[in-house]
Amino acid sequence: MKKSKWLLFAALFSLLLVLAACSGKEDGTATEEPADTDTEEQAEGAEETTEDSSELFEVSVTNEGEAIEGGILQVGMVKDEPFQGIFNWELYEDAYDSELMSWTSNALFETDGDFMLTDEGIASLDVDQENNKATVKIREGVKWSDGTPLTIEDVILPYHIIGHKDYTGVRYDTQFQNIIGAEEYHAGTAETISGLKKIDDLTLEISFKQLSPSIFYGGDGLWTYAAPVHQVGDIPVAELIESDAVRKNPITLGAFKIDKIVPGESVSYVKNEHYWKGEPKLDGVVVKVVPSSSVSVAIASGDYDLVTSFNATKMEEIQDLENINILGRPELYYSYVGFKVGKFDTTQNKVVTDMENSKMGSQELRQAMGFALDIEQVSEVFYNNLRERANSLIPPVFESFYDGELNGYTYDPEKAEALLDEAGFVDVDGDGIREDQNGEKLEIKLAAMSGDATQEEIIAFYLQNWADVGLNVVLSTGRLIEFNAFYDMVQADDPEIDMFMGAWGTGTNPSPSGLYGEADQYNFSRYTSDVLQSAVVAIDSPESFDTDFRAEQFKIFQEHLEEVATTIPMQFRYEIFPVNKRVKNYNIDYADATEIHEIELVADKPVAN
Amino acid sequence: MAKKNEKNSNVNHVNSPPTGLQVIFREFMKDKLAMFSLVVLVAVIIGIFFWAYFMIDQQQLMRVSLRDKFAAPGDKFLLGADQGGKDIIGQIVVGAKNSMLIAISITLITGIFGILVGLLCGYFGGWIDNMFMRIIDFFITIPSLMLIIVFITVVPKYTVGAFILIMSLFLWTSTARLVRSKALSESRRDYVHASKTLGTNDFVIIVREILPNLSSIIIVEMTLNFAGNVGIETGLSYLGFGLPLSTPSLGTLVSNANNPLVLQQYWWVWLPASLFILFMMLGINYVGQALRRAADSRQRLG
Amino acid sequence: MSFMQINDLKVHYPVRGGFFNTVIDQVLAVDGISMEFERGKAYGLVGESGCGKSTTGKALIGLEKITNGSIIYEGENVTNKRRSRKSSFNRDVQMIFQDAHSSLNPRKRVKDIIAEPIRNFLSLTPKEEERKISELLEIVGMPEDAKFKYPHEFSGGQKQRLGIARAIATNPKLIIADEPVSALDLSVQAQVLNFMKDIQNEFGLSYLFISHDLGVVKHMCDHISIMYKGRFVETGSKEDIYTNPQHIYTKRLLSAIPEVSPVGREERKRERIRVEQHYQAEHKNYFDENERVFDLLPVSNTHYVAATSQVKEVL
Amino acid sequence: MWKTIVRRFLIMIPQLFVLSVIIFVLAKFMPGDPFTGLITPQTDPARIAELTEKAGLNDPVHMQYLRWMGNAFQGDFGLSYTYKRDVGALIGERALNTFWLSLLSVILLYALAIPLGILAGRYQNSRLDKTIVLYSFVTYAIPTFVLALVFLFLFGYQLRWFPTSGSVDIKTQVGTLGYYWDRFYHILLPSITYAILGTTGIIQYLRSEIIDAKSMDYVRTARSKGIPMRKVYSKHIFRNSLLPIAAFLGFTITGLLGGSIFIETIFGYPGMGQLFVSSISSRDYSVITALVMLFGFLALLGSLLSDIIMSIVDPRIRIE
Repeated sequence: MKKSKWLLFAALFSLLLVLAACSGKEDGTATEEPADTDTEEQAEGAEETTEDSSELFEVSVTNEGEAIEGGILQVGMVKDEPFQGIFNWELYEDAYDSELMSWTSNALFETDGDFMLTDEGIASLDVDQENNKATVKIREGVKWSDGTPLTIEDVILPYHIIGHKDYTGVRYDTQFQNIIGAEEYHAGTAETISGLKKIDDLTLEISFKQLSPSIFYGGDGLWTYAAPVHQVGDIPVAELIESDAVRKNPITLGAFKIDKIVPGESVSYVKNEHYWKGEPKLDGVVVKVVPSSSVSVAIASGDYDLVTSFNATKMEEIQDLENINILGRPELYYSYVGFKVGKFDTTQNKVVTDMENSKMGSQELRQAMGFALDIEQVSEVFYNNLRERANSLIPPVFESFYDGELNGYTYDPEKAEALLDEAGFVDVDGDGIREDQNGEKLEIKLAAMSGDATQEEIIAFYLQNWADVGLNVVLSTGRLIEFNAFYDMVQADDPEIDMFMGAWGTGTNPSPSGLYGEADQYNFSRYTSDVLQSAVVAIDSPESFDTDFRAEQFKIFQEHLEEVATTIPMQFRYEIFPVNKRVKNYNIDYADATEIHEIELVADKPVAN
Repeated sequence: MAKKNEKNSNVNHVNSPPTGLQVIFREFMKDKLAMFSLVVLVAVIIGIFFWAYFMIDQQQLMRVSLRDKFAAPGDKFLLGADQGGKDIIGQIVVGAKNSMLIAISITLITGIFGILVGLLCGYFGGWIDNMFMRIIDFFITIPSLMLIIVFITVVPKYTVGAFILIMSLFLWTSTARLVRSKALSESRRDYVHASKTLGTNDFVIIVREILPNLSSIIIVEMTLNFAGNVGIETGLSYLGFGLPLSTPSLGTLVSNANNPLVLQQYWWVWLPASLFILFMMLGINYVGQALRRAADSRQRLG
Repeated sequence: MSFMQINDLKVHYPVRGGFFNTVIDQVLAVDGISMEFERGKAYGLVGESGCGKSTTGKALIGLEKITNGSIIYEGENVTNKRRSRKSSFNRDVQMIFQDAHSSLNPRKRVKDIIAEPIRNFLSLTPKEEERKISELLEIVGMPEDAKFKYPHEFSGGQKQRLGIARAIATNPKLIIADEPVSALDLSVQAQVLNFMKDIQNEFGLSYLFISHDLGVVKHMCDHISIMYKGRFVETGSKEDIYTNPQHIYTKRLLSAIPEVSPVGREERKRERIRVEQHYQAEHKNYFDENERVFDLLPVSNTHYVAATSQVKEVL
Repeated sequence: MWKTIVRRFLIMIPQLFVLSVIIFVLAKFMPGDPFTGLITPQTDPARIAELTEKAGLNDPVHMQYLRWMGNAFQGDFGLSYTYKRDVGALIGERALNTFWLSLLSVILLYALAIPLGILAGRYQNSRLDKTIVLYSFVTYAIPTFVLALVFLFLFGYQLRWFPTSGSVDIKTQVGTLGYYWDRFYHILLPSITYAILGTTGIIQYLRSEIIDAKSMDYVRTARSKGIPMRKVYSKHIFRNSLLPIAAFLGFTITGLLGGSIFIETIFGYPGMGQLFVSSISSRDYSVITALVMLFGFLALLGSLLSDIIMSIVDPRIRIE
């Protein structure tokens, strides 16, 4: 009688074992390898690479082989939910839609390595700083994907969409209001935006209230995309977001155009024969959403030529694959730990710093907490050095403004302890935990965002780091806080929070305004000072059209915050792109990214591992 | 005379209540597998609690040691380590202890409340019954998993206690329904009528007369609830709504399987915990099945 | 002088239905009956199943809610007050159930079962209680060691004895016996009945004997009421009913008593047919257009029958 | 019968009403709102405040509730904050996906559970019975997501027998046979997973039904008349035991809806369960509330359906 039972168990067991065995040849040895495997080695698998010794990763790859005629590029987009599918630059909200649109693109400008607008694209920009005017001029002969010529009306239309009173997106903001007449138009008192002046069929002149260097990054209210008047011009703004022109068949300017959409799951593109730079070499592209849990296996199986939004913590799962090259580039991102040293006064709409009465008011305490963090080990073990200890609040990608000479808070527990001792945080009652300067118990409440299992381990590790130097840090609310709740609490200066761990994606304009100014709600640590405020203001002032001046101000900003340590940078990160060996040429360098119409394939199917 | 009485009462004791412990005992003696399950279960539970309380320093156990990330089973870690370099076997023991304590708490809370409501409704009927039945109907039809998830995101301070309360809020209804229907049929029996006519007050009737007659069905229900409650935390952990990080639990260990690398290569992180749950549930179910047979004469083996 | 009167007792159940589950009708389980009880007498309540006789018993003892009418016990109105423990009514009226088996909690020892009323109504020390239980067991003829047994270890007759022991524990005045022997074998029936008669004499008990068995009732009761559809069709002394039945329903009932002896079988069959014909013919004089039984009219000072006044004239 | 059904529907109204209040208030208590997710250094806090105000999220909760109810009565569940689409249309699309998945799951589930339950009951205490009971216990004990993951990796990725995410391949043409086949192909693995895991209740129930039935008088009578056992099973026991299984349909539907949260998340299938999980994290109130209401309604419908089927197949049972 028992026999059958054991048979069933045996079957179950063998199923699990088969599964485990399927996984890989190096089963069991994987963990014994030194954890600091030199990740550069993987990239050398590529036959020919462009060398850049300062980077961990290659930014481009060229695979040998005869390019095939046409072909369909298979792209996997890592995402655990369906995409939203708002294919309109004025209305979209998340990065995934923007990524899907990047294949079709309506961008007027191209950018250089510093993310400044160039004149290489469809349009060119001419800024008249004296008169606060900018002139946008488009090339002649550029056509929409349906063959209709691009006109300056198509450039003007987006302003009237964003400025419209029925517009529900986030882009009608203070920057947009910098355009003269935008507010009147939004209020409904004007038919059009008076600051927009059509010079001729190819030229637009825009008048601003004030200009700053941001305009060269597409800021100050300048809009860098076109919208097809002949398709969306007649659709009321309120109905635009649900219209087919946005959801199903947008007319575009890019190398490819949308052919079919399975809502939320995949988009297939075909080449745009009217593309102004010439007909693309591929026949088309298919982008599919891949769940994060299965993406590594899908890559190994050769399901995709290119994978985007690949999480660096999964690096280990793909680093030994032989059917791909892994490209990487620094991201426009930094994570940080912030200390609450004040409150936001909503009546006066400004930050009120109060070092005296804040638990985290001691500069030594803050600095010591920075030195106590072994971020280096976390970067190495969990991120395979795809993240690195950040020394500054400006990512190094912004070469002109990044201050590479800053030391940052490298791991140094002795120094941390010394600082604490010096500042009077000593263990009075002998329980191994330091009391504050007055000998009172010190419990520091840290708010941290929830994430995957790795995130939990990391936070636990950091708490441990602090405990090792005698600081009692506990989690606010007793657990990691879910994203929405986190920002809700941090922004509301919740008393449960003494310090918090956040991250910012900087966008292409590294200006600290909005995050560190005295009127900024997102200045979460609530720290401001004369030095800081003047630097923040100066960075976006007209004087800063002088890049040296601007860089100087950035330096002041970075150094000041390093010293007061109200916001300590934690990590910069790399984004990585697994690229199948079928792709002939691919480059992700910000300055010199592959023109997508030139991508070629060397085989009929992606290479499987 | 006195001696004789004593002897008699002893003799009688052996063949006393027909649906009591002895039937259960007899049932277990007949079903070797259930007996085996019961012995193993009891041994494992005692062992786990003993081990967890006397041999493991939880703070030490949960200390992250990055260099030991995914250490394979071997000398240092008998069953390997997870991605924080924490010993798996220790986590299974403490996790099992936590999961069981949670399951027991939920089972007891829902059991007591459900029995109370069920008895009151079944015995008194009328508007009490009507009111609770509407509430129970309501709970049965609502998508409870969804509401549990919403609840968990709402609670400001998420602790084990909060978790137990939220779960209990949604899980008492089935016990209440079962007890109600049984209490209803019991309270229509003449011995209850007799008690009423003999002037016994209602609450005494409920506790002394009806409750003992529902004991076997309640034992079965609680056993199966316990099995169900062990599993419930696992699923929530997977969805990311499980217990706080500092509390090791079987669910957290199992939900590591979500990571394909762990699923395939670092089987020791999730498989032992999964098998532990599997065997524990099997044991409980076999025990529960024997109990159920004991309670239902038609299916009895002996 | 009667110690207890029942006046125009009614027990109605609402029938729910319709769209909003409202009360659309009433089931008239007991529809206006009156009785009086005297010390030491046995009263019989006879009728077919579903006629409301059990409901009457339950209403008297407080297991059914009385819709209308009153119960006066020792001059005190105790209607629907059964469960308030103050009145002596609780103690003085007890019940014996039809199904002895189900009336004994299977989870309790005999000792505890019998002790229940003692603990509720009499404040005795444990020692006294012990003695009382032994006494009661002796009265009902059960061995001393039964105390420690569970109900399932006894036969049906023994269980009913235990039920009786429990009912008499508080020295009640009235015991309502709802078909006390119908679940028992014939031989045991006689035993139990005789035993009940014995203790009636011994303790001066009154019985309300509810049964569908006319023979049993005849054996036990001094005064008999015949019930039909929740109402009395006829009530009177044993002699009144058995020797001088007036109501056509009573007559039909009596003619239906089975007789074991084959002698006169044909005769009895003819008699039954005659009664049946009479029943059909006289129907309208005994039931109104709604099939409701008429109010009782006196035939003699002990004997009442439910009929139209015309019939009474004839009588 | 019709009257009862209509009445049941009327009873649903207060139930749904209470549910709507609960879920609405709870949703509002969740920290953060749909615009929290838009925060980047580039977004303007003033604009976010303006949008929040415009969306009426600063109004008192009861005002918001009344407005929402008012619109809901007109069939307008608002706009999804995340997808910027009419919630009705959005859920409709996903509900259809979930419907097909559920339908196939139920079919497979019953196809698997009924024979197993019957066999176990018929050969009670045999080796076969014990194996089936063990199977039902094991599947009960395995967490849904573990088996789903194992299947996904084994059959989806290692053996490549099944597609691993999505509802249909974009290459197929809508309306062609290939398209429908592809949709079927996409739900096959998730359905099988669900069917394997969901059988416990039905097997156990059917098994004890049949064991009970074997001792019933009508079966004894049939056997004593000399009808062969096989016929007794097919003509008597089977039919009488199978009918109450209908009662499980309601529970199965409720169970499926709960299970869809796991299955759809793992298999990357865009259905309602997955929509719910993602709406929770993006605080998409209008979707959360509408989904909970819909699930509640479906569960009520499921139990009503069970009752109706029960009363049709078994005239003794009248729905009250």
